[in-house]
Amino acid sequence: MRELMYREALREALDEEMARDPTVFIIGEGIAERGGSYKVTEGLLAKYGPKRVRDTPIAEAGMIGVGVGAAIAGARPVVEILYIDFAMLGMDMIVNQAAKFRLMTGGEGRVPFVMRTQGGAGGGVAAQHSQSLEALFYHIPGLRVVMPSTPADAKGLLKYALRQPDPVMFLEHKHLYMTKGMVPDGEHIVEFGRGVIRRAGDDVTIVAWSNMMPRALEAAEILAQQGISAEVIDPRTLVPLDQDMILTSVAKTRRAVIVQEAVRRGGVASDIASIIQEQAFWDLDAPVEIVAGLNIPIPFNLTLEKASVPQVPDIVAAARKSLHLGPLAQAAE
Amino acid sequence: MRELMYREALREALDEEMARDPTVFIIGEGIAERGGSYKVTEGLLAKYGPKRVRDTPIAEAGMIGVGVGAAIAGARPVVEILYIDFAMLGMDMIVNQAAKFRLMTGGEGRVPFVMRTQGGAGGGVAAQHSQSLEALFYHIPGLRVVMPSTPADAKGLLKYALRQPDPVMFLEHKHLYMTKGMVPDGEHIVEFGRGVIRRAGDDVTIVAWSNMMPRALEAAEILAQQGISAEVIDPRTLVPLDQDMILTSVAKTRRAVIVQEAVRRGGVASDIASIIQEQAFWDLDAPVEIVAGLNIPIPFNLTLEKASVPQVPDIVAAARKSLHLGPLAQAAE
Amino acid sequence: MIQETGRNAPSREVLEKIFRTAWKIRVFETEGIKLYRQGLIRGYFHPYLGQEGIATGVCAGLKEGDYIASTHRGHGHCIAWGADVKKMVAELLQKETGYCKGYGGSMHIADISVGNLGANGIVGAGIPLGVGAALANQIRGSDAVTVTFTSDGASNNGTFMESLNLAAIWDLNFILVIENNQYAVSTSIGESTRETDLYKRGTAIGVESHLVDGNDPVAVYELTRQAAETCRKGKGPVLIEARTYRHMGHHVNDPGKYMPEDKLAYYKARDPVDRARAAFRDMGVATEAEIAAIEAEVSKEFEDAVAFSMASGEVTPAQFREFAVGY
Amino acid sequence: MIQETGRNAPSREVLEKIFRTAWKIRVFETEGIKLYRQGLIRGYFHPYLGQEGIATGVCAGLKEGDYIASTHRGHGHCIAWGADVKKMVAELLQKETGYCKGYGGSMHIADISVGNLGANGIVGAGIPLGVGAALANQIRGSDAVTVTFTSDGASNNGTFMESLNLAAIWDLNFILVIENNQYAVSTSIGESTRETDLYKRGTAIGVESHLVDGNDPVAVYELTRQAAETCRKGKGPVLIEARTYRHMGHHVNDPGKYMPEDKLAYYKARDPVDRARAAFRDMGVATEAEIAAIEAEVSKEFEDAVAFSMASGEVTPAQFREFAVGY
Ligand SMILES: Cc1ncc(C[n+]2csc(CCOP(=O)(O)OP(=O)(O)O)c2C)c(N)n1
Ligand SMILES: Cc1ncc(C[n+]2csc(CCOP(=O)(O)OP(=O)(O)O)c2C)c(N)n1
Ligand SMILES: [Mg+2]
Ligand SMILES: [Mg+2]
Repeated sequence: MRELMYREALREALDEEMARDPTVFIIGEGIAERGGSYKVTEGLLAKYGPKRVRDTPIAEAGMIGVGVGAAIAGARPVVEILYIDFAMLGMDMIVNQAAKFRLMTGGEGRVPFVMRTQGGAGGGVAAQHSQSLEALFYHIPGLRVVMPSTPADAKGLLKYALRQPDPVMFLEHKHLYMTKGMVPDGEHIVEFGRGVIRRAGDDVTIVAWSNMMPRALEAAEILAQQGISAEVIDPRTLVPLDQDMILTSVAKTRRAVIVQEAVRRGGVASDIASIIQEQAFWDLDAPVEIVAGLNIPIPFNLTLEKASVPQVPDIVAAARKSLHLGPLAQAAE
Repeated sequence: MRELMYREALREALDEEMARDPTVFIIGEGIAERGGSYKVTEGLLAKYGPKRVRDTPIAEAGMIGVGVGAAIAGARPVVEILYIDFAMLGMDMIVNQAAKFRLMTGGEGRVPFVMRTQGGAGGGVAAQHSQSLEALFYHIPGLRVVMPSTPADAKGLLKYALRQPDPVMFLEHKHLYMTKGMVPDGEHIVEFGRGVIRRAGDDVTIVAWSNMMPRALEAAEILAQQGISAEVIDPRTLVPLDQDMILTSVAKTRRAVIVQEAVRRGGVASDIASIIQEQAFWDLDAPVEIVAGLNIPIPFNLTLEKASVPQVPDIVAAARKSLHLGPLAQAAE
Repeated sequence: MIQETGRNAPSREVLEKIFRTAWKIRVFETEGIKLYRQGLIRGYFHPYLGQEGIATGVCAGLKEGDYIASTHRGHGHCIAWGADVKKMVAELLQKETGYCKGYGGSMHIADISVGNLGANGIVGAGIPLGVGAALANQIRGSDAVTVTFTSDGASNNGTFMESLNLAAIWDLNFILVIENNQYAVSTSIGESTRETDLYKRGTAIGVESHLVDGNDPVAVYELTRQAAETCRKGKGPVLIEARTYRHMGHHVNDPGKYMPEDKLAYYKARDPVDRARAAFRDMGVATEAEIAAIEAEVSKEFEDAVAFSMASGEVTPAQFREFAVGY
Repeated sequence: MIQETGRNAPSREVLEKIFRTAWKIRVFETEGIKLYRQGLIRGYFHPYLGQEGIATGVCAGLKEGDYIASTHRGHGHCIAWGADVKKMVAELLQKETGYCKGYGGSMHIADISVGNLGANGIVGAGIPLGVGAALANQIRGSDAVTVTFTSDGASNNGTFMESLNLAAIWDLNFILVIENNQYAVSTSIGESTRETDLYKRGTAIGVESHLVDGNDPVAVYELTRQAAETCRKGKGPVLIEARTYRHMGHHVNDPGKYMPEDKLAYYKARDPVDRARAAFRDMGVATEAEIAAIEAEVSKEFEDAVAFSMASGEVTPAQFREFAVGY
């Protein structure tokens, strides 16, 4: 085990997979010489050369489409889109081509395509550079949606993604690149569809992913100080989703809080809530609580930016609410 | 009151609004001389001339963007996109421009933009011409999402849309254009955010929209023959959503079934279910049932196409399930 | 400048192939339309009638191991690329023996095993996909060439320039063939752009670009052969605009009233199938009997394909639901 | 062919305006960067330093009632279009007195009331938006001209050709100005396309297209004036490629190491602000005292703007939550 930054873990995954499979290649804006805006691809140009690590013009639709075409033709593209917001320019290629090719060819054609991008609010980059758009991909059958919250998962899931036959939306978070965590030595692979219990507990189940995971853990710590034992689940991949892990936990705790940075309306949290209430209705002692972003684009002003996405006290409050407890008088906040 | 086809009702709305407001104009593929693929715009070129009714090249991103720009500059564009699937080409303009402009300008800028398009499966037009993608727009704050199921609503809602300050995704269904219904004479406007109870009942609430509404009503009829009284609600607009009407009904029936043609995973039905369980948890005697499309793109084969979207018996079965009843031995099906 | 036929005549073998292919497309579309009108084929059916010279000439100019990507009007490309007519008809008839087991239909026939990336329901989408295949081949050190067939309508869509530019900066083995049939449904090319010489767009971004008579399959063949050579020398991509005209409306149910009769007559007088036949006869020194034999063979092949398809079953909803698990 | 300055010198009034504007942008960016380095400005800040000649010349060539749409590097366009520096600084400082009440920031400053459609965080997005404004004006019978400022980077994005083509087929009063500063972040234009004469793309679709020295504000002004006239005669759109170079990296925190020193020196020697000053002095016969007075005024205006902004409040979370209701 070594301590790595999230971005270093991603780089290791790319490096190892490029070494293993000569058809893995990377395209994106400023990813070659400059090493990427978040330095994930630093050093790969020198190691694998300009054929396999190449810069593109500003052409998101084109580069996503080219990635999909290369994947159909049997290569293993990693397309890096600087901000998830810009993936909107390539939605046709994602929704109508990548996601549908397998069905349209009766199962013969596969699209082993990986799109890496990052989302989330932070630093005043404003409405067009701050979105959490996983729900858009989540709704399109045929896509895999991956949202690692730790360096170890970032590495293990990316390596798994590069061995998958289907298109993967690999969604990172701008706040996580510099966070650190232990990463196992040697070949480290994390399969899709298997969540992880980040903290065990009995009173309430908290489901969170990506940058909401550190906040959920902080909230759990505060709740513990208040005598509430929260079980914190990180699904790691949203498609496929580890429903079993969530339902098993809810059967025990009888309460669930889903936390997402994305806006409340029509987010993935709603879908998870709909599954829990459908599958575990008789287990529940309280409505599934959703902690989510406000239904509005992210403002530039930093105070308002913060007000638009879930913070630790919001998670604590929701957990308490699901336990039919009011806010604790000023307590841990 | 006169009986009109859905497409005639839409045409009347456009005609009346173009007569009323000289800044209303329409652009789209084949909408001028040819009158549109579904004949909605027939006759408007002759009446309003080529400045206000114009054909475009195949340039969805461009025409949506141009519509958004014209709206920002104070005109009232109606952009017709032939299939909702093709709107994916213009997602940047919808998500990053139209939906965000108001917030980004601190409320000063408005985008009175209407995009008309149609979705849904039918007739073997296959995976890239059959999607129900309302959930993608539903999740983006700033957009209004309208899904009329009757000619009267098609007219009234489109007229309202053309007086709104915000971008409207006006989503029609390919199966509805030739359906008929009574439309009030004279100025007929339907406000956003107000659902309608299409059939009153006491035992179970069925929420459905667009092309699922006729099926929900058929299901309600069958349920009635089985002694089950279903209340059928058509929200008509998904954003804004008439939560009050749904919650009031559920408080009465204590059961809800949400029906959508879109795929199950991450659809609008999940969000409505999440709202019901959150707001009316203690009212519910059973989990909210969701009847939705399979999580897979729509196949070409007509039998499989049919198998991939909800049919009347599926709705009946879900309603019975919510009443803790098994399927009726062959009964009404 | 329009490329002319016949400086050095192609081999008899090529001429025979060109004729057989053009005729096969003609039969497929003519008979297919009958099946459509009988209600046996559903969904969209965009006939390739009148454009046969392009698919035929282009594919004859490529090699095994090369790739193609196609359009919504894709039957001709598949046939010219050597597709099994049985599996094509079966697909149109929604059968499990079809190329896509009936999941795809006319607009989605593909066959990755032979480098056919597939038809496409989204106008213009085949361009980046084709560039992607070319990129994959460059990366794995293959000298395979990828052709994307595209359309005048697609040339006004953003993906056109965006993707061609990527192919250019990366010197890919990519040939973009615009089938300029001068209409996008009922909208004429002159309404869609001021500059109807579409190949000039390639020139503007430094891509070698040509205009060819799309109704002259031999000229198309020659030009494609040269373009493929250019690519394999590392000097790609190449843009080819092939001027042509449909013989009927946009799809089976479009009467095509907007197509002026004299213009239609002009192009029908330059029928690409007739020209393929004439080239085989004149340059290839083929007898009428040989020609008739090929025509009969092709007709028989289609009849067999229909019989085969009719006898085939469909994927069942239960199988479909199983396929959907984990999707 | 590069347009040359000075056939008929502009009026003194115009020359003064050009100089004042260019200088105002220079001060705004120079001082803004200081505020950024002090941590007072957050998010992205893409300085317009070195490119002042373009916004200055273009806006001087337009009329009241015309429209502009801008880019992520938008401060210069706003200022040249007459924006209130107070409200600009307040916006960058996240204040409720800013153009967007602090909701937008550097990349989203807009002022619809004067036809400024706004900066944009999505490269290339301003092009269809500008075409849309031009369309709105055509429909309401206005002869207003809309200018979209765009960038070399955007020219490789699909929206560029797609939108310009729409403007062309509809003969819109639309001027597309490519600020070709030869880089998209660290990627040079030569890596992004084979044909670095970007104006040729307009020619390829039948649009009147020009190349101009973007560091020569008077030449830019002349050309824009003519282009606007062309538009108002119903002969639009017009494409203008203005060649220029940044004086520093892509954004405040980019050291811009990839920019070769000799090339930077070449462009700095042709500094657009110096040239605006020289033109005012030489062609406009302005004294050093007049020039100094303008410079002092502008500096004062900026200082006042900072003081005003510092004294302003911010929108509160409660107000924000209220704004979000019904969103
Ligand atoms: C992106 C997109 N927009 C619109 C359509 C609907 N559509 C199908 S074919 C067609 C016309 C295509 O014309 P062209 O590209 O010239 O090809 P042709 O039909 O002439 O072969 C249109 C508009 C589509 N399939 N995809
Ligand atoms: C569609 C899109 N892709 C990528 C980016 C990230 N980005 C911001 S500015 C920039 C470079 C822009 O270069 P250019 O278009 O030439 O404008 P310049 O910065 O030189 O003014 C990039 C890649 C973006 N904002 N939008
Ligand atoms: Mg065409
Ligand atoms: Mg640039």
